[in-house]
Amino acid sequence: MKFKIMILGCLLLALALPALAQDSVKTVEASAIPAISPPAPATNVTAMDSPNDNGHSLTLRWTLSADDGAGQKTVLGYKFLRSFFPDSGFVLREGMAPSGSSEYVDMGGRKPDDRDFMPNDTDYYYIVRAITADSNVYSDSPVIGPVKAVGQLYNVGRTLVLVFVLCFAAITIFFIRRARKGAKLFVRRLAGIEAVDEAIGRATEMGKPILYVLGLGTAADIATIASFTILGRVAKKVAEYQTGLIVPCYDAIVMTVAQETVRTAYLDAGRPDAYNDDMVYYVTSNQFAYVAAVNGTMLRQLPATNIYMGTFYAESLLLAETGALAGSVQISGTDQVAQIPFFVVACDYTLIGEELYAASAYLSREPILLGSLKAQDYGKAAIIVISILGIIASQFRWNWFLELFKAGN
Amino acid sequence: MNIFDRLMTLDRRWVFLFVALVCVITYAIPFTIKLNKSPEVKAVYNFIDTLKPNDVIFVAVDYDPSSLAELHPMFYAIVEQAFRKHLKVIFSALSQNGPAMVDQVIKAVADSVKQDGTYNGVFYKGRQIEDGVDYTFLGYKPYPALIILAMGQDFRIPFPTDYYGKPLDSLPMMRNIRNYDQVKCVVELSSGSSSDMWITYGQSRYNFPLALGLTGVMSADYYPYLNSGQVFGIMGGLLGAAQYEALADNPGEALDGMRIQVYAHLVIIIFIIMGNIGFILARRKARKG
Amino acid sequence: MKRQVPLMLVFTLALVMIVQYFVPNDFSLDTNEFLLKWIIIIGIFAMALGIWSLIRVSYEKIRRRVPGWQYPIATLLGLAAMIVFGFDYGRHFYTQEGLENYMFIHLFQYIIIPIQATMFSLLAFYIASAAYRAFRARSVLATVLLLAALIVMLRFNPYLGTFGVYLEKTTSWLLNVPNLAAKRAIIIGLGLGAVATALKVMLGIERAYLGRD
Amino acid sequence: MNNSRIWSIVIFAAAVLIFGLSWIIIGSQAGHNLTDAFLVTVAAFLTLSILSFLYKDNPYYKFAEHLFVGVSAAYWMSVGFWSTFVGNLLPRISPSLCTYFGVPYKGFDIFFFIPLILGVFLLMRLSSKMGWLSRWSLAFIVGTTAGLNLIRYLRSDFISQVSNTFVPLVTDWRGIGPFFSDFSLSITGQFAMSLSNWVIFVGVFCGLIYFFFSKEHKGAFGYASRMGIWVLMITFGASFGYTVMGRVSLLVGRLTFLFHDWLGLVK
Repeated sequence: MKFKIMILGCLLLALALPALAQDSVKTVEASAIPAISPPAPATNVTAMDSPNDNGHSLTLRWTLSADDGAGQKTVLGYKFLRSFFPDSGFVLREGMAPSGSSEYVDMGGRKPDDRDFMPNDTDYYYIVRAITADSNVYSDSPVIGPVKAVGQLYNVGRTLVLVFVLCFAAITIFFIRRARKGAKLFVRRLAGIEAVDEAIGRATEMGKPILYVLGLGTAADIATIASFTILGRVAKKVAEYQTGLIVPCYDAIVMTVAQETVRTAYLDAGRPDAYNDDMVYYVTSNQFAYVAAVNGTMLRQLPATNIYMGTFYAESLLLAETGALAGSVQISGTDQVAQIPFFVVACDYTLIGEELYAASAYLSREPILLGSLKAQDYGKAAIIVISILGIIASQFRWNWFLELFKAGN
Repeated sequence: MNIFDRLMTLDRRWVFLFVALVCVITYAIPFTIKLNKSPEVKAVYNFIDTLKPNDVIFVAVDYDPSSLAELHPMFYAIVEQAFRKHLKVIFSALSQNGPAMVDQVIKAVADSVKQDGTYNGVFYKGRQIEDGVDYTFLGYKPYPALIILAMGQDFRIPFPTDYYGKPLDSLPMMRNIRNYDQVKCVVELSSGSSSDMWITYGQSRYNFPLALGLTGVMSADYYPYLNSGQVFGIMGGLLGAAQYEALADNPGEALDGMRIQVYAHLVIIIFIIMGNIGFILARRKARKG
Repeated sequence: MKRQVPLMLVFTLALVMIVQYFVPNDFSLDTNEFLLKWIIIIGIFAMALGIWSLIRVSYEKIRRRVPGWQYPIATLLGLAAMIVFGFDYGRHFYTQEGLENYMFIHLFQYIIIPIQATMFSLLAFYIASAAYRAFRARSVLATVLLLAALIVMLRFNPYLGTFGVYLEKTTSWLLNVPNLAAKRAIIIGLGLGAVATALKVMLGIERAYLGRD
Repeated sequence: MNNSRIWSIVIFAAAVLIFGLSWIIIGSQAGHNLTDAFLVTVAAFLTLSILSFLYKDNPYYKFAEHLFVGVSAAYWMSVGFWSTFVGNLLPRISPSLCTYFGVPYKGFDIFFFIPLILGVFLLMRLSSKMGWLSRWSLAFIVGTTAGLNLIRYLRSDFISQVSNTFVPLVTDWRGIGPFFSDFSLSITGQFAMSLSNWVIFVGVFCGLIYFFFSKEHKGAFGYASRMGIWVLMITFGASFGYTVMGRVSLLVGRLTFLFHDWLGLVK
């Protein structure tokens, strides 16, 4: 008997199910968006000037609405209304904070003709609005204010950088002074740079010129500045050996500086008459047009040595392979990490990364420049120590230490 | 000059010639190559393949035209597979430059589905794809995080009308569909931060199955999500796209591209090996002599 | 005057830029903005020097009838055409979209673009020849280089079966782990080198760029 | 007449024939006119001229190269002139020049005279007497950017890279992960994660040791430095191999231009 009732029940249920399903579908159709009751508002709203900036920005904080992620779970996020008066004139701001966030930075333009200009030292009042899926259902917090945006004189978030700058500058100056006093400094061998002297000698024997490529950097790039120094040393040797020098340039300012550098080098070598401005010439500021021209020069003038020092991009391999085809000895160095592999593969000698910066000091053997190398080494040692401390800190969760190194923007 | 020396000091123009020949031949002659399929791509394909007719999937197209080469093929292959299998698809485009591109792809796939076709040995009759019946294109709205959150409540909140201006309620296929709960899975094709948003604001809040199609450089960063189960499949870059095309038996631009890549790589590898054989044998000879 | 003023300029301006970084207020931002704008404007004058150098070198080649003297004529013609079209119709720069000139745009589209793209594509050949020439097991280090490259290049080879899948995983590990470590070491070193060089420039120790009388 | 001269004439004739035919054939097709057929033909000629460099340096390459240099130099000059000189400088110094060039005048600003003067100083290079003035301009540029770069490198390349090495070498043990089952080397499994963290730490450490200049690389120091160069070499090999794919794609782009856009052979 029981069994029969159960079967009957099941049958009934089976029959009813589609109908039930139909029903639920109908409800969806009838009211696409179910009615939402207004959520609880955000509470404990505070507004303050955003720290470490030029003003024109205020930071709002609040405690989540009771219906945000809990309760009815209807809150989608928060929007913000701003006014110059405590009781009227509130305007909805453009941005919003998604649900779950309890902080928002309201930022405006900096200059009077900027879009959404937000003057400093003016009173502002805010309302935080918890919004739901239905744009008509929301709830507002009480008005908060007045609050003023002001610019700061010092960015506390950048203290770490300041400490680094000061320490590093102090170490560098210390070693440079010590070097000036005549302390002996050891510098390890850099194969790429020792090859330069050899290569110039070889060029002289063969009666062929040396091609010096400064890369695509501008005079503003540190790698290009380092390259100028190396160019100076190379040019001086070239002048002494009476070999030819070709310096095609990608950037007009770089050309100007390079001319000055080479002219000085020839002067130092006591052969100012051998210099002429056409040794250092401008080609074009189009990456591949520049490469096309330099490649052509390599195959037509067959330089004994090609030196690539500075900032290089995709053209690194185009240049280095053509140079290899022309049978030139090739020495390279760049600060572009992505291009080092191509130079390593295609050139005879490559200065990897920091070695480029060490090269100028190494070539000159001037104690002052060598002093700064020593400072760089101390910098690396410091980094290694800090890294080990950081690893220990993260292993044992010393969060205060890790926070120190979360660099501000 | 013996053979070893010759292997070692081959004029590089031979290398150029072979690279050029192989690239031109593989470019001009359309043949398909067999690819290894990685499990994370297979997972996406199998998931969609085992869905039943009239199931709904959501395809979020959030890439810019700049990464079109890698992500377009995935988009084509998935949409075609879905339409062939009579699945219904909802599209959204949360990248500003996306909507026109999405519209164009939908139209192109719809055209191709009109013809009969056989995929993996199964014959599919050509059919007319209708807007509002087989697919819905929601279009673009700013603030992706908010849109993803809001769609979890109801698609109609951020998109009361679709891309073409028709109210969602007027579309037959949207009648039973309110939010992610009625969708079998979300496939997110991304070239930027939108994939993070789909994970944090979408998947972890509303718990739907999520698959990612990413550019080659991005894909490695998302494997942890695969392991934690937040994402059930990942297609990375041109290779991922080609694997998907191969799985779907629907060769397109990605497989074409990979065919050239595979053989170009092979030529280079063969030259490297030849050079090394020559080098090692020559050195051995020099030691003996 | 000739020497001291430039060195003082360098020191003062570098110091201003460093201090500027730590001061977030409007005055500091304006200073930064002005200085950077000025550099760009000075750059335009340098451009004139560059073009002058290009014209002079080309002209000299033609005048002295060096071998291949005919080709610089193409340079000068292209230069002249582009300058004329650019300057004549560039007036529309601020009224219409960009440098609206039929010839200017078409010279760009049908000369600059195809040559540029082709030069770039030569890399496909050069990467092959460089690999052939350089990837030899000459030494232990060269072998390491060679093996890493081979693993990565074989990563999607379909003829290796399941072994290919392992190669793919190894590749992604190589790119994510040792690659990250090496790049980090290089970047930290580069950063230190760059900071030291900038300091030397600021202090007037490195001044090859200023020349000498 | 020697052999090479005959050959060059034959090649030249063939080139004229091919590109002439191409112009006429493309131009006569539906949807094309003689102008755009000419332009596509020119682009194809230049493309092939550049590719011919792979065989050897030749007159066609030389022509394309020289033309490219001239056109591109003037292009940058024009764009720079209009966007910077006319766009940024003139609106601040001269109302009459603004009307002439059709840019809105933004009001006189004495600050914009400084770059103008420095720019003119730079041009003084061309005079041998006043050439030293150009150094003031150079000093201005180098000084400003040295300060800027000093900070930039410290901030972006440095502190973030250093703090990113702060990862625990022993991760919380939650099982071995899929390392042995499916050889998952991605940083997911617990074992692989710890291993990877170790490799990163050792790699960075040894890499930095390699870059020590003022200490001789001997003994333990030498071993670490050797290890560092190993890690560097693995990286260089892998990066090289990884780039091949992108470079081949570039070539495919050119093939598409030649076979599809120009010859119309491949769909």
